[in-house]
Amino acid sequence: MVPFRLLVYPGFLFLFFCAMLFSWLDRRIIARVQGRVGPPWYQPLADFIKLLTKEDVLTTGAHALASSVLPMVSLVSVLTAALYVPVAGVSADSFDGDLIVVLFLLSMPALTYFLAGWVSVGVYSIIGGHRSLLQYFSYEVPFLIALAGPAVLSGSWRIADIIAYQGHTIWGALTQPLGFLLAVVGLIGKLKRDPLDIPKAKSEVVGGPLTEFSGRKLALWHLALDMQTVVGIFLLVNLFLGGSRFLTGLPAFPVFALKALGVLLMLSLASALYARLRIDQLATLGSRWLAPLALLQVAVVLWMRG
Amino acid sequence: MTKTTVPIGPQHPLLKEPMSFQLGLEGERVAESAMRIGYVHRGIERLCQERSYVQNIYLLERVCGICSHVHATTYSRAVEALMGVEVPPRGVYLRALMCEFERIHSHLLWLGVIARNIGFDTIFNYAWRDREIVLDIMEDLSGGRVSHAANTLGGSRFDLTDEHRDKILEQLQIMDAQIQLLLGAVEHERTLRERTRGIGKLTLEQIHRYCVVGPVARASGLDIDLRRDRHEAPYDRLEFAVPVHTDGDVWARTLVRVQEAVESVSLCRQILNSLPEGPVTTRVPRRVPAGEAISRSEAPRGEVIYYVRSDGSDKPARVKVRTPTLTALVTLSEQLADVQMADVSVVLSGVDLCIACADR
Amino acid sequence: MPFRVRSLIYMVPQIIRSLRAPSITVRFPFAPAVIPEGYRGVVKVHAELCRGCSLCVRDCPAAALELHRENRETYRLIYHPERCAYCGQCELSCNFGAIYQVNEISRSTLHLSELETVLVDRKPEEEDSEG
Amino acid sequence: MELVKDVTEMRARVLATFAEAFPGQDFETREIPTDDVVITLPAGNVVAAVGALSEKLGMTHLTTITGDDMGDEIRLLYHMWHGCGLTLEVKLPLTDPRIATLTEQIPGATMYEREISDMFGVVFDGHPDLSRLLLPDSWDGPPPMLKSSDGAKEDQV
Repeated sequence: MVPFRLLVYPGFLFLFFCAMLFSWLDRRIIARVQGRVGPPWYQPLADFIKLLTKEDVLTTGAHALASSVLPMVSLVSVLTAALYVPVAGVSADSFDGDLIVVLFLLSMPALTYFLAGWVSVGVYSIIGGHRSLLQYFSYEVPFLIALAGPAVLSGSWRIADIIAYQGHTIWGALTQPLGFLLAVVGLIGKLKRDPLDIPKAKSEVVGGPLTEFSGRKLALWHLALDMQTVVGIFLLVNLFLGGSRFLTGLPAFPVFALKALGVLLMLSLASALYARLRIDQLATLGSRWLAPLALLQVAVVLWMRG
Repeated sequence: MTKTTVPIGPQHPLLKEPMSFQLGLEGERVAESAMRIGYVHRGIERLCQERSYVQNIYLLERVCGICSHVHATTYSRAVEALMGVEVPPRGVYLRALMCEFERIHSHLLWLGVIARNIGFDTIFNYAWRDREIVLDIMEDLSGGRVSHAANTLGGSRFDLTDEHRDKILEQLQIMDAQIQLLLGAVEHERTLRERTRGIGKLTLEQIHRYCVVGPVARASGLDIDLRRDRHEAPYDRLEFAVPVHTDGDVWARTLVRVQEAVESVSLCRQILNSLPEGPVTTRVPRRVPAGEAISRSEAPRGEVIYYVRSDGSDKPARVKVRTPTLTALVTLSEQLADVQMADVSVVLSGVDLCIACADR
Repeated sequence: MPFRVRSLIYMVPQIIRSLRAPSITVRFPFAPAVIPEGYRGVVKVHAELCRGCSLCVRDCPAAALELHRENRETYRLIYHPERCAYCGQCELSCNFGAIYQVNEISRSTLHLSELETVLVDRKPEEEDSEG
Repeated sequence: MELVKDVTEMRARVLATFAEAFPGQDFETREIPTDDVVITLPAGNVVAAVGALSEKLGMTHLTTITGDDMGDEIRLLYHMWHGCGLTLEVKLPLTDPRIATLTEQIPGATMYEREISDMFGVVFDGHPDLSRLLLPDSWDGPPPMLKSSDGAKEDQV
């Protein structure tokens, strides 16, 4: 049972499938909003396979070992985090305090992203790396505080317990609407999606830290980012939208899938709605609005618990 | 703090045409900048001396890919002045009609480019989608989407029937609604405003010093528009406003351009409704008498000037082209001083760089 | 800076509207490409009207037309689509209405030389039969 | 900004200004289409003339500078605009053409002067940076717009 959960559902294969599906849906939604058609369903998979077959170029002066290890570290930490995030109530493993481990593992990709810029020596990579670190400090604090809300309310740092708590009360998004919104904003920052794609803004720093990567390594980076999207969305669904519970009697998986697609829709619309922020604007936004509001939300939660 | 040198160009996702910037960065702040152009210098002025007057129309149309018609028109006007030929009124109106379509097309294209550069793909797609309407009209009129070849010495190459005119008026109706949408977004959308406000500021005094023309000058409060100031046909009989703002930043330039596009839609409508009857061309002599002429017009990016000297043969002795982009390039080093790396893209797209124009 | 909710959600009605509108992308290879009627495409000639006066050759800005003349009756007018700027000046220059443009685009080939088209191949006996 | 309405007025005003600035000098003038007055000046007078124009008439808009190789001399045309056109014409010798720079009065002239120095080999004395503008840095032929030059060599295209 355990190898099946690790490798197939809700493990690697399922995540891979979701990563491709979500990336396609995301592109499709944005395209429709902008009056375009968007790519066919096999596009993300085709992109992935194409990148795997491309030549792997290493720039002069780049650290060979580090640049091949970093994308793997990023991917592995996302996959490890995925073990503890239940999909429709099923997770590969669970223990008391797994939320903290998941949060820690989900911030690993940001650090590897920064290091990727650092080891590949290009000017754009280094600037992009600096930016990703600055961005990390802006979104991570409000994101963590916002995610602490449901945990404090249910009195447990175990994701399964938080889902169960919402099951016999109501959704976290209804008790903490502000916290949910902040968590979505934080997730956008974490995934470096429009409008917070500051570290990889094409018109400013070409490709950011990944400018000098190509071939298999780039494919792994993209896969890690797509999987991070999936895990992040699943996490929000579990913590704020009550996991797979909706009305009693409805099957778990479709409900969970619908909620996940709902969060994805929010992310896609946000990237279609806004222009990219500047790094100092994001820092101001983070410290002046996001972090205080997140603290306010936690204070309200504490008051609610009495 | 250590300084990093960041190359922007000759090839960079930000630039649609090759030019090169070396930015000296202190952290994210631009401390110094050096510019180099000339990567697409094609020697058009020299080539003009080796081609006949007729052939030059098509060559000069290729100075710029976006405002091609206005170049050909300005050149034709200079040559017609040398020949002493007067273009029939219908021809003048049709030339102006094409110029105004081109202005809408150019400004929408620019809005798309700057939206893309600040990561606002929705506006980019909307602007380019709406620009397609104008391109279709122009293709329908002249047979070409970008190189219209709509000019000939002595008048216009295309003519309009009444039903054709009604069809265009219908399309302009759609265009009007779409442009209002974009104008609303520029005026009210918050992230777009935050990214462009206070960036690339030029004062009126700097505009005067660097002889800047066009929308960049009008966004800094210099009320200059050759269409109005030269009292030339047909603009002296049409009603239009010249949008002027005083902020001098990229946001003001955005507003000026989109408002100008709105004015141009109204101008197109007026031209179509008051089109005089008669022929569109007049016969011109094959030889051009010796002499010199200067012709100016307001291109989408500002004043275009042609100096043509003839020595009596069938080829011009000298054709000088001054494109508006060249004036804006000088101001870039001042605009780039002390901005953030992230704003370089906004500054560069804010002046509406047409590098092929500047290089010729 | 004052906080206004409208400025943050300004684009929402617009994108909902465009979600409902049809997409404007043309699926090119699968949908027919519509070339408008007035499109200036490749150059053709009414061979019987051509007098071989070479006005079109002289005015062509891209040197896409060539006239090889052996004597008054024998000449060939050759067209190079790869050089053509599709400006239509030849049509304007022709005094006999012989040369014209159609709304077709030039086909693609593997070798440039295959594009070369003989527009007029006039020989004396043809002239006789017509006259 | 008060604009001059027509060419005759422009000619009268400019000549009055010049009579004040350069007493006792005669200037050859001609009108060319469309709306332009050409006034021929000695090469040494351009800077002073532009200074007088901006001081007395408020004309600061230099549209461009045209270089023109006439075969026996190089002509520089300073095109200005203030409601209607004004062109200051200067003649320079073909060998060692030199003229004082305008960049102090009008910083916008920088690009135009660099272009002329590229294309015609004219040296602008006092220009802050007369480096290559349009030509490649490796260009070693004669200035390409001169009649004596036969354009770029094959490997420089």
